[in-house]
Amino acid sequence: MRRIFTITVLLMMILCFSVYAEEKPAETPAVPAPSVTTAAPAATPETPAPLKIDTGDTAWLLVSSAFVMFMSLPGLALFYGGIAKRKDILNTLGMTFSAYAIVSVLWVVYGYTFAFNGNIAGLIGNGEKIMLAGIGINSISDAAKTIPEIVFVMFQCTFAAITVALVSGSFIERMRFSAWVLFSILWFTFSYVPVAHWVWGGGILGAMGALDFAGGTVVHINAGIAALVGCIILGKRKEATLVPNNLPLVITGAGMLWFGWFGFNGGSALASNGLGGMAFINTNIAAALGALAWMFTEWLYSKKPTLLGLASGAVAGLVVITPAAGFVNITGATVMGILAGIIPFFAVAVLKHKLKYDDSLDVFGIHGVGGIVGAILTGVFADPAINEAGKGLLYGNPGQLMTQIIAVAITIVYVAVVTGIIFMVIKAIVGLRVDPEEEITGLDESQHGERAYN
Amino acid sequence: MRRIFTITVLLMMILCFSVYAEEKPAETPAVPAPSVTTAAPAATPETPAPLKIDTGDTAWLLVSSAFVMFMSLPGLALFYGGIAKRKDILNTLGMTFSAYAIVSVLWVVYGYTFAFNGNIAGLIGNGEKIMLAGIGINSISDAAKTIPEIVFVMFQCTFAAITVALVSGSFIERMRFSAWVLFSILWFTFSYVPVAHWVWGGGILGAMGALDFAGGTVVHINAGIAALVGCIILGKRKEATLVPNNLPLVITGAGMLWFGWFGFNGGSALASNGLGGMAFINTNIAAALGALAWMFTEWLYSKKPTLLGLASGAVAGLVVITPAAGFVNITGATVMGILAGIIPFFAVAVLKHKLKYDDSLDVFGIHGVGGIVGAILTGVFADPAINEAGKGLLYGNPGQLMTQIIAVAITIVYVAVVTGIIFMVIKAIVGLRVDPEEEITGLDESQHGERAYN
Amino acid sequence: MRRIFTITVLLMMILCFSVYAEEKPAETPAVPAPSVTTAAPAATPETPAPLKIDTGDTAWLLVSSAFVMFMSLPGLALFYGGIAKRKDILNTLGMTFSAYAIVSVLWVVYGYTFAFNGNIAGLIGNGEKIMLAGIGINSISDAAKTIPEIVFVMFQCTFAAITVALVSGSFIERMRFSAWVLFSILWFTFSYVPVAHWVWGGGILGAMGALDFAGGTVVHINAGIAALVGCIILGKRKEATLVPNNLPLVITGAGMLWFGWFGFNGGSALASNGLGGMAFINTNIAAALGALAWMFTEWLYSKKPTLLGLASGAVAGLVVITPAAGFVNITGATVMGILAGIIPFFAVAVLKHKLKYDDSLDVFGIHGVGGIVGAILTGVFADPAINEAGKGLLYGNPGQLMTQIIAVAITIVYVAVVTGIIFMVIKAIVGLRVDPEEEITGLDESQHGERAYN
Amino acid sequence: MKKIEAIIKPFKLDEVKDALNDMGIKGMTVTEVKGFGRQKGHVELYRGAEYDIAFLPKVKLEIALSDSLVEKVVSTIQSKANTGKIGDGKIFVYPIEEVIRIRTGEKGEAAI
Amino acid sequence: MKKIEAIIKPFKLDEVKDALNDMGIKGMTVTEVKGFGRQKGHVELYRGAEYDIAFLPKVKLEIALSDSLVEKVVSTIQSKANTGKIGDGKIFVYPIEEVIRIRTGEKGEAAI
Amino acid sequence: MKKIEAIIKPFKLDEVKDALNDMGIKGMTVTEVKGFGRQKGHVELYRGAEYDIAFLPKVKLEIALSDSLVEKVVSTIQSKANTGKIGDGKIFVYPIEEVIRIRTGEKGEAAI
Ligand SMILES: Nc1ncnc2c1ncn2[C@@H]1O[C@H](COP(=O)(O)OP(=O)(O)O)[C@@H](O)[C@H]1O
Ligand SMILES: Nc1ncnc2c1ncn2[C@@H]1O[C@H](COP(=O)(O)OP(=O)(O)O)[C@@H](O)[C@H]1O
Ligand SMILES: Nc1ncnc2c1ncn2[C@@H]1O[C@H](COP(=O)(O)OP(=O)(O)O)[C@@H](O)[C@H]1O
Repeated sequence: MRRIFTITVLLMMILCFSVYAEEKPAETPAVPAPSVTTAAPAATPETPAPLKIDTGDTAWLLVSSAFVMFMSLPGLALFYGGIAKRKDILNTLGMTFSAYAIVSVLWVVYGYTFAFNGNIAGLIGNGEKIMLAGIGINSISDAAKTIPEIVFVMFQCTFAAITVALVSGSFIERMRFSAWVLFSILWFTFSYVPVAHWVWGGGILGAMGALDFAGGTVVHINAGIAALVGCIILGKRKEATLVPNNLPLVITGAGMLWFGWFGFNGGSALASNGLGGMAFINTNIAAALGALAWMFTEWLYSKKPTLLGLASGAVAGLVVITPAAGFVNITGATVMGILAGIIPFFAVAVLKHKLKYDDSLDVFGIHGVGGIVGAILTGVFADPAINEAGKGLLYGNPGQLMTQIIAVAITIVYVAVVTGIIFMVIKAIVGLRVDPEEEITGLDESQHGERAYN
Repeated sequence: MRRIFTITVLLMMILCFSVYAEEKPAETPAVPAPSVTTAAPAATPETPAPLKIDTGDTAWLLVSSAFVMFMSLPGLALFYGGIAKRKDILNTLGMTFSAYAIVSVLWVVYGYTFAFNGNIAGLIGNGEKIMLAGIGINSISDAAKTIPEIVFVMFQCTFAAITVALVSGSFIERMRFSAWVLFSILWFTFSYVPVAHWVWGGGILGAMGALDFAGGTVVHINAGIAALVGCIILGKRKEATLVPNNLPLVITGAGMLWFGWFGFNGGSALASNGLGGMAFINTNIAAALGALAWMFTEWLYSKKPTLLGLASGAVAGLVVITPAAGFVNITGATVMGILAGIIPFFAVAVLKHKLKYDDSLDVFGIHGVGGIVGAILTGVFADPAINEAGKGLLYGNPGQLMTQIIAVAITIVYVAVVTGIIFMVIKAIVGLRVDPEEEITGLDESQHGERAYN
Repeated sequence: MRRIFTITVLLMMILCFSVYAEEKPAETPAVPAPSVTTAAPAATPETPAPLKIDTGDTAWLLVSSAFVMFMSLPGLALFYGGIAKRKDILNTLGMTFSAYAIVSVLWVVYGYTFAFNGNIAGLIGNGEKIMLAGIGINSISDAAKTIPEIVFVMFQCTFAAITVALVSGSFIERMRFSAWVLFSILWFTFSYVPVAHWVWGGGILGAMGALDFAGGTVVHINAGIAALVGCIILGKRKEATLVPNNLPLVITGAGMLWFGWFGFNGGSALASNGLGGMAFINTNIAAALGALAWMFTEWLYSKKPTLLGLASGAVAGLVVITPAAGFVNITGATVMGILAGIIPFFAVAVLKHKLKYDDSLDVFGIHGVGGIVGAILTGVFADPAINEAGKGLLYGNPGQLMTQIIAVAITIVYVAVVTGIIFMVIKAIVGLRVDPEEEITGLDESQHGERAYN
Repeated sequence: MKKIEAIIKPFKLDEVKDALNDMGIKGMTVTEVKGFGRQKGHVELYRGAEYDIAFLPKVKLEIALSDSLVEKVVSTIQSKANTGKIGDGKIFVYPIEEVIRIRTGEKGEAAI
Repeated sequence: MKKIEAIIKPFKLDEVKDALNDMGIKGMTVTEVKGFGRQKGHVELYRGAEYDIAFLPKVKLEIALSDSLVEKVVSTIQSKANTGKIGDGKIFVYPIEEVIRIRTGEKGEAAI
Repeated sequence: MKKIEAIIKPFKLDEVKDALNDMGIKGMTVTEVKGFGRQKGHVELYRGAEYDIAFLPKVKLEIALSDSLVEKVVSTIQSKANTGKIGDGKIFVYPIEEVIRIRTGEKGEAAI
């Protein structure tokens, strides 16, 4: 009861604040333009200035927003839920579901404005657009010059939501549901929003030239490191085994993620053009090669090609290509896809067991490691013929590689520290883990009073 | 056998009629323009007259049509099927599947023309475009000035289909399959088509200024009232309990509904623009808040936050925002979303048990009650800054609220009467319920000779 | 081990070759334009020459590519996997998954260029664009004049992938996984690529005027004949029965196929216009009537309307309308849809048992027979008012029907021979079937070491 | 002590359980089984081909109890599970040599 | 009367059932079980980590019958379920004290 | 020979199996069952309405063994499956008249 109360009060406060904010007249139409480094605007040089809404670009971004939403629900939910144990699948689904819902609200209330509006010392946006104050149906943001700002808000919302949901995979089968709800709120606020601002919202990492087309750093490293730190603090499960309760649902979820990722990466061109197409096909080939490389590695290393391996490799390929999708050419994507099926495989099959942390669904091994590999290789393969905003080592710019490494390092340190603190706070308020008996009986019964299959 | 015969004859007649109709030369290119009240045209003031197809708007409407189709199959089918009992899941899936198929045919044959073409006494359209006579690939309807009419026909088709499918949730686990097939045909014809005409096709409700952006009245009240009346006439199930056989499928279905609803509401702008974007983000936040509000209400009221609750709340939020999505601002959507998680919860958890009707999947509690709440609140929150076509109580127009209430009331009375009559007719022709023993053994075996899981 | 080695070497060779090819400077920007017979360009006469990227058309094709990908994963995977036996579902999913991944790679490496670039003796394209050499983000192909070529490459990639995956349904529950991997590579190379070139890439069948809007011949006849020949060579299963392990997943898959098919057929207009809309609505009504006609046929013929029947009929309707979607009017689509629910039903329920081949999931009965019916009826119903590129028997052009029949015949003969040879080669290298005991225990355990449900 | 084993129709389970509970039977164990007997199975039709489903879903109840209760329990089950239609099932009575309650180690009738 | 309980490999079920049916056995009850014995389970590999699946799927057949039939039924099952490979399973014979047919209340051999 | 039948809590299965294995028990058969007893079931709440789930998931172990082993096996199961909480389950001992190994046709103790 105390828990519910705490949570409710928190949410209420946020909502009151936001309604208050909305009352203020939107007297600042001319928002200081954030100097985004996303490739998109640079990539459509034919449309220089007029800031006119293009229906084709808008259509693609509307669709991309829906696609990325679909990645969370039901995509990621099924991918994670299917791998969970039979007695914990609902709780696993519930973590993604609740995270998507919570972030959807908070993004509109204060996330967007602090991530994308204005720039205070390179560290965070300002609060002018709390509750989307001042954004009308014809507003256009400098970050995306041919689509309504409201569409850009929505598109970015889905990125924030899935990032939080991704983290959950590492905590399942032991974390209290109330602790997860609190985590979603706090981690979104103190980890996602700042990092998104740093890379895409005009903050320090973007300013220093770090390339991140669709979220290698903002989404995957961010989530992967939080997953690692969190699962270490949480501690091991009583039964730290991976026994997928429903592999067909895992494959379904993986297919949905792949599908949605076309919006994730393709939509990050912020326009319906050749760059979007390039990001799209790079995404497809990297996922395909990630799946095949993982499958063959497994076939050699552990004798059989598993379906879980195919699915895991595809996701790893998608993760690795994310920061690079709109920067590299097809050869770059090919190499990155193959590595995506090999490096995360060993992170998961060997490294994890050596280091003995219990990352239930390998969020760190796939998203953390994959995100780091992707971010660094973007600095190697970025081809200015694809996108003039990015020029990597292979095209004569070794500095880009350095920049990438520094940006990755800063993100890792920040996220690790923030996640650690957040876990301490949650532990103090509602506690982190369910009772051992509840854990053995399964979280579906203890946390939700339901059973998955009847 | 007699049943099958009846059904076949009915369908044959419809088809013959339609083919006959097609023979007629399409001599009336200048169709009297229905004066639609949907917001879209008004919302894109930059495109005044030329009736030119815009590829971006067309792309968005093609996609939206696909999205709304996806809401029925597999979305709604899974949402409903997963909550049904293990022995009745296939029949439940089959009701949605058959409804979608039947309506897809009838809409083209006569539904579109009677709903959207012409206007006889404000009550019904005319038969000029039976079997889409006269609609070429370059035709444009006045109802949607920047997209091919054929795309508008398709988009509206998916709305008609899902409305019929929605009703089925109230009848499952006891209704004969042949009765359902008949119901789909009759109820589509005598309830959906007229109400769609009244609100969107130039009929009385639209003319009196009732606002319904994407179908609060046409879809949800319509379906919800039919569900209530129908389940009362059908009578209680032998085992009137709700024991979801597969909650992961329920979550999957809910996620698909949420995803598809972006096309449902966002596409109802009939253009790829800021209004579509506004409807999109309003949809997302209302669904998110519906889910969270239902979850917290349940957490307080019955101790545990269930997954079925999260999913039900999300759907309730989607229902409530439907009539308002392109009229209200984000604050309006926020309030509506929260109420969507609370009012339908009590309708379902308290009211239903008090009134003792057996609405198997709470179609009335969620769609009926949610639709009414949404329609009325649209009259409160409609913000002319979002859409000049709608101005609610809060913006100084109390008359709008009255109009909404009257439109809701007329719809309720009409649908209730028509549904009652249709049930009497079906009872006379094929009978309504399966035998009690078949009901206990499950409808999958008796109606379809199949089992869901082997 | 030997098997893995063979496969790895094969893939490596392909990749090396491709990287080598990429090194060559892209000195041939002016590619000889293939004279495609796809209807699209002809259908948008307003856009004659300028070869300018249209954002709306691009958006629709990006989305369509994603939709067709979704048809494979998870769509077809679930449709097939759900019908498979409980002990073979993962292997069935894995065949689709691996085929999609393999073809995604090979298409980029050499498939696209040999299918669509240049024309050697009407039989095959040339190798100029191996590894997409010379295709930049602003390149435009003559085959699709308003979208980036890279998007056209991606769109066509998804067609190639699903065609290979379709074949697998005939081989499940007995084929070695390594044999399937080899089959995917070889059959894609020697059957899909040439046939695609003949029909769409400027080759002989297109040149002689054969109509195939979205792949009746290229996709469905191609896959259906390969399925028939293959399953005869493979031989019968030990337990040649059809006991769907999870019908809700079958319905889910069917719904996803239907949804994705809007991109398959609608996207084949290669533009976001009325023709795309026409193809879309034709697709919907044919699927709906296929489902209903199959259901009623079954209801009369074998007493009960099954869910598997509804789903099978819908797929049959989709198959039959595929070559015709952008050529016929709504009456044509209506007739074709009804026949789609009847002819394949008898192919599957009667013919198969008479001829005693063991086509596990009726790929020949549905895709082969349906594709042939569709291709031929396109020659009957093609209406020049819909698309001036096609004029059928009913509109005074009996020659078109002849052309269709000849094109079908050529394809059947070619595919049958090539598939036969490929099977002989595979048999020699890795063997075709698993051991009898492995077959009885299930392929999930023997081929992948996994179980679907735990 | 005896063990009573009853094979009944699944939809009768709740009724039987409640009746036994009312007469003071404190425990039982239930298993989902498939039955083959005089009652014929049904036919499933997939794509026009018939499959005989020979086995029908049944529920097996197992109750350990003292000898004195056997008759009463048998007659209760028999009356409650009875529908008069073929396939109602059987009741079997077996001897048990020993019963132990795991929690306490109690033996014999005290353990039931 | 006796009860014969046979643990067999699942894919042998149909063959055994048909053979028993042919020799006039009118009823039986079947349960899906998991067996642990000399036959080793298999290893499943998820993300590079091995999981021993110790238990193998088996099917349990239960047949109540008169004493005179026991021998014939046992030998039929033994010959039909036999593959010669480890893990073929066991047959157990138990005493039954009473059998009642729920539908009619018949007792003893008449009830089988 | 005897048959020991133990109804235990599912999460204790591995522990009990390993202990029996260690003491040389070479085979057993396991069935998923639902138990009804002193331990109360739980309540599930769907859309505000309560559903009593009376039956709890349990696991049934069946072990055929020679008379001499009975005592040791019973006490091993009892100690390993014990949590001290209500619902730990029961152990039943039954007589077996005959055991046959299907693969070899061996009978009696040799077949176990
Ligand atoms: N000899 C038997 N041994 C074990 N179980 C039996 C036997 N005969 C019947 N049964 C079980 O009892 C169920 C009902 O038997 P059946 O012959 O169909 O009807 P009835 O009990 O009305 O005669 C069967 O489905 C089967 O589970
Ligand atoms: N002592 C036993 N008690 C009960 N069931 C047993 C026993 N021993 C074996 N079984 C059952 O018989 C099956 C086959 O036994 P196993 O030892 O693997 O092979 P085999 O019967 O060929 O010697 C096991 O999987 C188990 O279900
Ligand atoms: N008389 C009985 N006959 C058969 N099984 C029983 C009986 N009593 C209990 N059981 C089984 O034992 C399990 C545990 O019994 P319960 O009364 O809940 O706790 P305890 O064994 O601790 O007294 C039950 O769930 C049921 O499966």
